[in-house]
Amino acid sequence: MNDVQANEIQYTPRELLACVAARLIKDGESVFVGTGLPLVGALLAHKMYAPDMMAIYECGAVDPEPRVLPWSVSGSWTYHKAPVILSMTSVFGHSRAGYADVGFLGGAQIDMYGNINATTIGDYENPKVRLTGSGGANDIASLCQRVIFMGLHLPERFPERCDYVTTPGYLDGPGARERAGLVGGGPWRVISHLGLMGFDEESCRMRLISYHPGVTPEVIQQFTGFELLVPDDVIETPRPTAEELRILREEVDPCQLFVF
Amino acid sequence: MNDVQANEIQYTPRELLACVAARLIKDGESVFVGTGLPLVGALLAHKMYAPDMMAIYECGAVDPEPRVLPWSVSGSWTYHKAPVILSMTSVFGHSRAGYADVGFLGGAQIDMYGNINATTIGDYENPKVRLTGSGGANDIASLCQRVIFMGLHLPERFPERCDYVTTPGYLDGPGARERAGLVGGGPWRVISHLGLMGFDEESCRMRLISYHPGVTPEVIQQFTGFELLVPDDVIETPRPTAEELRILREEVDPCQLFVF
Amino acid sequence: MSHANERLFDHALAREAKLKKSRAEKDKRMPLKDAIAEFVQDGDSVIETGFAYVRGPMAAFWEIGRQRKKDLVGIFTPGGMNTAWHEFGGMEGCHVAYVGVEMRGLIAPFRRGVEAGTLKVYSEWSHGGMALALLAAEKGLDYVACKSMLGTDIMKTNPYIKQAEDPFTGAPVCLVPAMYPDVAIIHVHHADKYGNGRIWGPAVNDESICVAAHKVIVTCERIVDTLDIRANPYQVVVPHYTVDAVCEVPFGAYPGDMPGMYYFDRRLQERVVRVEWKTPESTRHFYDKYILGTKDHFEMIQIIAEEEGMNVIEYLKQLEQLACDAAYWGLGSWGVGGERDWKYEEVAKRAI
Amino acid sequence: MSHANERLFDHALAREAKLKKSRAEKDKRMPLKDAIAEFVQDGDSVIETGFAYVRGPMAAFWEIGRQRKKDLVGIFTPGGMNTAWHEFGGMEGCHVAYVGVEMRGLIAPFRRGVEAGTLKVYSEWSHGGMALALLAAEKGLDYVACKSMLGTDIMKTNPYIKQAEDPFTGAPVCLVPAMYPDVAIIHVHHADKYGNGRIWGPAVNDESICVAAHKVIVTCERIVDTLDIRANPYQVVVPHYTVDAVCEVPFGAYPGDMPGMYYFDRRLQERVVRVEWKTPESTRHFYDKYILGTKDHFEMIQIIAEEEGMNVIEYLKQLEQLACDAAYWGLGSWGVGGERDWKYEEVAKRAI
Repeated sequence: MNDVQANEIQYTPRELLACVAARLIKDGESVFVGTGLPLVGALLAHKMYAPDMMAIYECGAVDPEPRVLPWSVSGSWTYHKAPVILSMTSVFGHSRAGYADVGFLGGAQIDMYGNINATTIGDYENPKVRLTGSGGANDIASLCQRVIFMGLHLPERFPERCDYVTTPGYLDGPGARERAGLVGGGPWRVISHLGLMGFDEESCRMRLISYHPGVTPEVIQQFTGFELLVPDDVIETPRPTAEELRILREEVDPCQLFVF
Repeated sequence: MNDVQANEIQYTPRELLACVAARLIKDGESVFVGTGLPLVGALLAHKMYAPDMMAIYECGAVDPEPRVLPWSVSGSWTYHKAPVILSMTSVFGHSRAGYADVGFLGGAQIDMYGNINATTIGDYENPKVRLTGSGGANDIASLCQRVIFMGLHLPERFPERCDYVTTPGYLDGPGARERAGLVGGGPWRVISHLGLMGFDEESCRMRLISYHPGVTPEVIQQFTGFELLVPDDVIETPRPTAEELRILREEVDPCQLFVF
Repeated sequence: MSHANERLFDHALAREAKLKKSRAEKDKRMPLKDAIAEFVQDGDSVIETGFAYVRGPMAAFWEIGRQRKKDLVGIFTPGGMNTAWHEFGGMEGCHVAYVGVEMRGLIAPFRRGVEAGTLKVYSEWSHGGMALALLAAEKGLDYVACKSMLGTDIMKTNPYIKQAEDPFTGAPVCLVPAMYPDVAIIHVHHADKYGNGRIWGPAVNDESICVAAHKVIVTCERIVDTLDIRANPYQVVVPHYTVDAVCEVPFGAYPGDMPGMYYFDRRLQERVVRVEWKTPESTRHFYDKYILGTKDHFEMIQIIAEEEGMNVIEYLKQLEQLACDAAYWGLGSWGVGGERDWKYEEVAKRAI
Repeated sequence: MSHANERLFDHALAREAKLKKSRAEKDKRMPLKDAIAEFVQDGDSVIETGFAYVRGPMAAFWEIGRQRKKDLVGIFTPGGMNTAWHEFGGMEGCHVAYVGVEMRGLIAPFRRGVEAGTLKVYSEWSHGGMALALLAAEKGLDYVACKSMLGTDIMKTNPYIKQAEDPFTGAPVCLVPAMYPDVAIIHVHHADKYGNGRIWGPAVNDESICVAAHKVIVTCERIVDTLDIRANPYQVVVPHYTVDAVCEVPFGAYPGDMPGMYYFDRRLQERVVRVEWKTPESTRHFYDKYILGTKDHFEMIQIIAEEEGMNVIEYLKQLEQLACDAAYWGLGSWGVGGERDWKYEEVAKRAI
C-alpha cells in the first residue's frame, strides 16, 4: 500500500489518537491503563506492536486478558483472567518497586512542565469548578517510569501553570522532581487532539513532536496557553495505517464504542 | 468432690502448669498461643473455662478449631479450619490494633521487671550461648494487652537483669514502657514450675501470687535471682481438679504427648 | 463528642474501641435498618468497601439516607453515588481521593456542594496515599513514608500528611499516618453469621478498612454456614472479630457491580448521575421518590424495574454471567457459552 | 561488587533491578541446578519462603550446598535447617529474627558459629519487625513507623532500624526501612511456566518477598497450565513478572511441611537437628553423605527412605491427608475418613 492510498483511508480523530497511543507502547513493557482511549490504544498495541505488554489497573488487576473492552478500571470485565489481583497498596507498591513502565493519565489541565490538574479550576478555597481529585493519577505519575497524558488541546487546558498541581510532572523545571524526592522519570508524551508532544530534556518544557494531519504547529501554538517548543524536526503525525484501522475496528472495538 | 479427695488425685507437674495456664484465660478473649504447654493450657481453657476464646498463631492462623494438638505454630494442623489466614504483618498489625488480649511467651531468662531474654547468654558480642532470637515474642509483648510467661524456675533463669532484653517487660520499672512508646499493658503473669507470679502495680516488680503444692515461698525465693515480692495473701496454687484432669487427659492430650 | 476528624488519626482511641470488642463467635445478624440505626451515628466518618462501581454497599448507603443521618464525614476513595446526602444535611464534609464516575465525569451534587462551600473538603489525597493510611492502621503502624503526593498541591491541602527527610537516606518522603474511620461498611458475597466475609474480585482496601474502622457493618449477598467459610478461608477478607453487624442484603451493591453475580446497571447509573442529580431540585426529587419514598432497597429496585419495564436484576445477572463464563468457567471466549443466545456485541452495546 | 549488606536497604538499586526485568510472559522453566547456578551468586543475601517447617524451599537449599556457594548472607525469619552452610564456607553472616526449631530447641551449627564468631550476626530483629521491612519493600515505602522492638536491646544491636519521635504525635516509634534481599527462593504448590505461583496455607511474608528481592526463584510441586492460574487467581501470591526462574521440584519442601500435600518428616528433622548436626564433624558427615554425596533432592530422599525402611513420601502424604480430610474436605473429625484405617492417636504419636 503506497502513500496515496493511505491518504485516502478514512478515520475518525479518536481512531488517530488510539493509533498514536498504541505506537508509544513498547513490547515487553507494563502499562498502567485507564478506561477509554488509553485502553483502546493499549489493546491495539497489544494486538499489533506489543504482544508481550502487560496491563495494570489501579483496582488491582494485573495482566488480564483484555478480550472485552472494559467500561471501568474496576469492573468484573477489567480483571478478566488476570493471573493475580492485587490490593490497591500493592498495585502502587509494585510500581514503586520498578514494575510499572508507562502510565496513561488524563486530567483537566496540563502545564508546560507536564504537571496535571484534576482537582479544582480557579482558587482552591473557592473553586470555580470542583473536579474529581487525583484518584490514582498522582501515584502513577510519582512512581511509574514514564507518563503519557491524553487530553483535549485548548488554551485553558494547556495553561502555563496549573491552577492546582494534583499530579507531578517536572514541577517547576529541571531537577525539581529529584529535589521533591519523586522516583519515576516523569512526563514523557502528551497526546492531544492536535498533536503529539514530548519534553525538552534540558529545560523540561513541553515540546512538539508531531502535528496531526490537517493541523499545523502554528495552530497548535494558538491552542496552547504557553510557549510550546517547536524543534526543526517536527513532522506530521503518521496517519493510521489500513492494518491499524482494521484491527481497531474489527478486533479491538468492534462495536465502535470508544473511537467515535 | 471434697478437698480430701481432690488432694488424692495424682497429677504430673506439667498437668498442673497446664491447669494454671488454662485458668488465666477469660472467656471471649483472644490468646496468642505458642506450641507446647501454652497450647495445652489454651485447649483446656477452651473446653472448660472459655468456650468463646479465640486463638492466634504468628504464622497467620486465627481462630482455628484446635481439634488436634499442633506440633508447631505453623504446620498444617495449626490452621485447621481457621476462617481466615493472615499474613504475618497482619497478625501483628491486628494485635496493635487492639485485637490481641493475651500472649503466651517462653524464653531463657525473665528478670524482676518481666523483661525476657531469648537472644544470648553472656556478653552479646561474645556470647556464652546463642539462643533463637525474638521470633514473634518481641512483637507479642510490645503489642498484646497482657503477657503470660511460662518457664523453668532457676536462679540463672530469673536474674535481676536479663543479659539481653529481647522482649520488653516493664523495662527498668514504673513508666518505662510508656516512655519507650510501647502500647500493650506488659507482663501480667509468670507461670513457673514452682509458682504463679504477677507484678506489683506500683513498682512493676515481680510478685508471688501462689506457690505450687509441695513448694514454699522460701523455696521459690531461693530459686529466684532477685528479691521476689511476697505479699501476705499468697496462697497455695489450687490443685488440678478431677474435671480438669479428665478433660486434659481424655480430650486435650489423649496421647499424653505434652503433659508428661 | 469530638468531631470525626479528631478521632480519625487517634491511635489510642482506635485501639480502645477494638479492645472492647468480644472475640467470641456471636450471632451478629440483624436487619440492615437496625445495623444502620445502631452503628452509624450522626457525625461519624464513614468509609466504604470496594472500588467505584464494584461491590459498593449501596443498599446500606440508601438506608443511611432513608434514616436521615446527619453531619456525616465522607471518606472517598473513591466516592461516587455515596456523595449526595450533603444536600439534605446528611454530610458536612469529606476527605477526598477521588469523586466521580470515570469517563462519565463528575458527580453534580458533590461539585455543587464544594463549589458553594456547603460541603467541606477537609483533605486531598491520592488513591495510593489514602490506601496507605488505611494499610498503616491494619498493619499497626503509626505512619509510613512513601513517594506519592510529593511536590504537589496535595501536600499543601492535606493537613494530615507531612513532608519529612528520610533519616536513613536524607531523601524527601511523604509521611502518611494511620487512619481510623468511625464506621466501615463492607459489602461481600458471602458472610457467616459471625461476620467472616468472603469476596470474589478485587479486595482493594477491604482487608485494611475492616481493621482500621472503629465499627464495621458487613452486608452480604448471602449468609453461608460458618463451616463453608472454614473449609475455604482463602477469599475471606473480613475476619469476624472486627465485625459488629452482619446483614443479608441480596443485590446490596445494586446499581453497582458484584463480581461473578451481577453487572452494574449502566442505564440507571447514567440516569442518576446525569439527569436525576443534575440540579438540587431534581436531586431532591430523586431523594424523595426513591429513598424516602421506599421502605427498603428491594422496593427501590422494584420501582426501577417497573420504570425500566424489565427485570433489571435478572438482566444484570445475565450480563455478568456472560463475562464470568469466559473469565472463570473456562469457556474460552465470548459467545461460546451456548446456553445464552446473546452475542457479545449486543451485550457490550448495552453494557458499556 | 558491594557487600550484600550495602545492597540490602538500597531503594534505587532495587528499583533498577526490577526495571530491567521483562514483563513478558516468558517460559522461565529450568532445572533447579541451573536456576541456583545462575541466580544465587557467591556473596548474595538470600531469603526464603514459608515459615519454619512449612513450605520452605528445602530442595533449593540442599542444592545451594551441593553447588558450594560461598559467603552467602542469610536472612532468617525464621532460620532452621537452612543455617548450616557456614561451617563449610557457604555463609558468612546473617540477619536474625529467629533461628531454631521451637520446642526442639536450637540449631547446633548456628549456635556454634555465632558463639565462635565464625558466623556474623549483622542485625537482630523480631519476626514482626523483619516482616515490616519486607512489607515496606512490597508497598513501595521508604520506611514504616511501628511499635515493635522499642525499649529493648534489639534497638541497640540492629544498625538498620532507628528510634524516632512521631512528628504527628510526639510518641516514640521504631523506624523500619524497606529491605531488598538479593535472592528470594519461594516454594509453592502450583506455578505456571511464567512464574505465577499459587499456595495453600499461610502466605506469611511471601507476597512481600517476591517483590522485595532483586532475583526470585520459584520452585513448585507442580507446573500447571497458565489457564488454570488465570481461572482462579485468588491463591496466587507470586506474580510472574517478579520471577526469574521456575523449577518443578516435587517434594521440594521435604523434610518440611507442604500444606495439603505432605506433612513434615519429624523423625528426620529430629535426627538431623539433634544427631547429625550435633558436632562439626557429624555435620560434615551429613553434608558429605546427603548433600555432596547425592546428585539431587530425589536421590537424597531415596537414601533416607532406604535408611528409614519405608516410603517416607507416601507416609507423609497420608499424614497430611488425614489432617486435610478433617480440615478441608468436611469430614468433620479425625478418623471419619473411612478409607484410611489409621487412628488419630497412632498418627499423632508418630507425627507430633
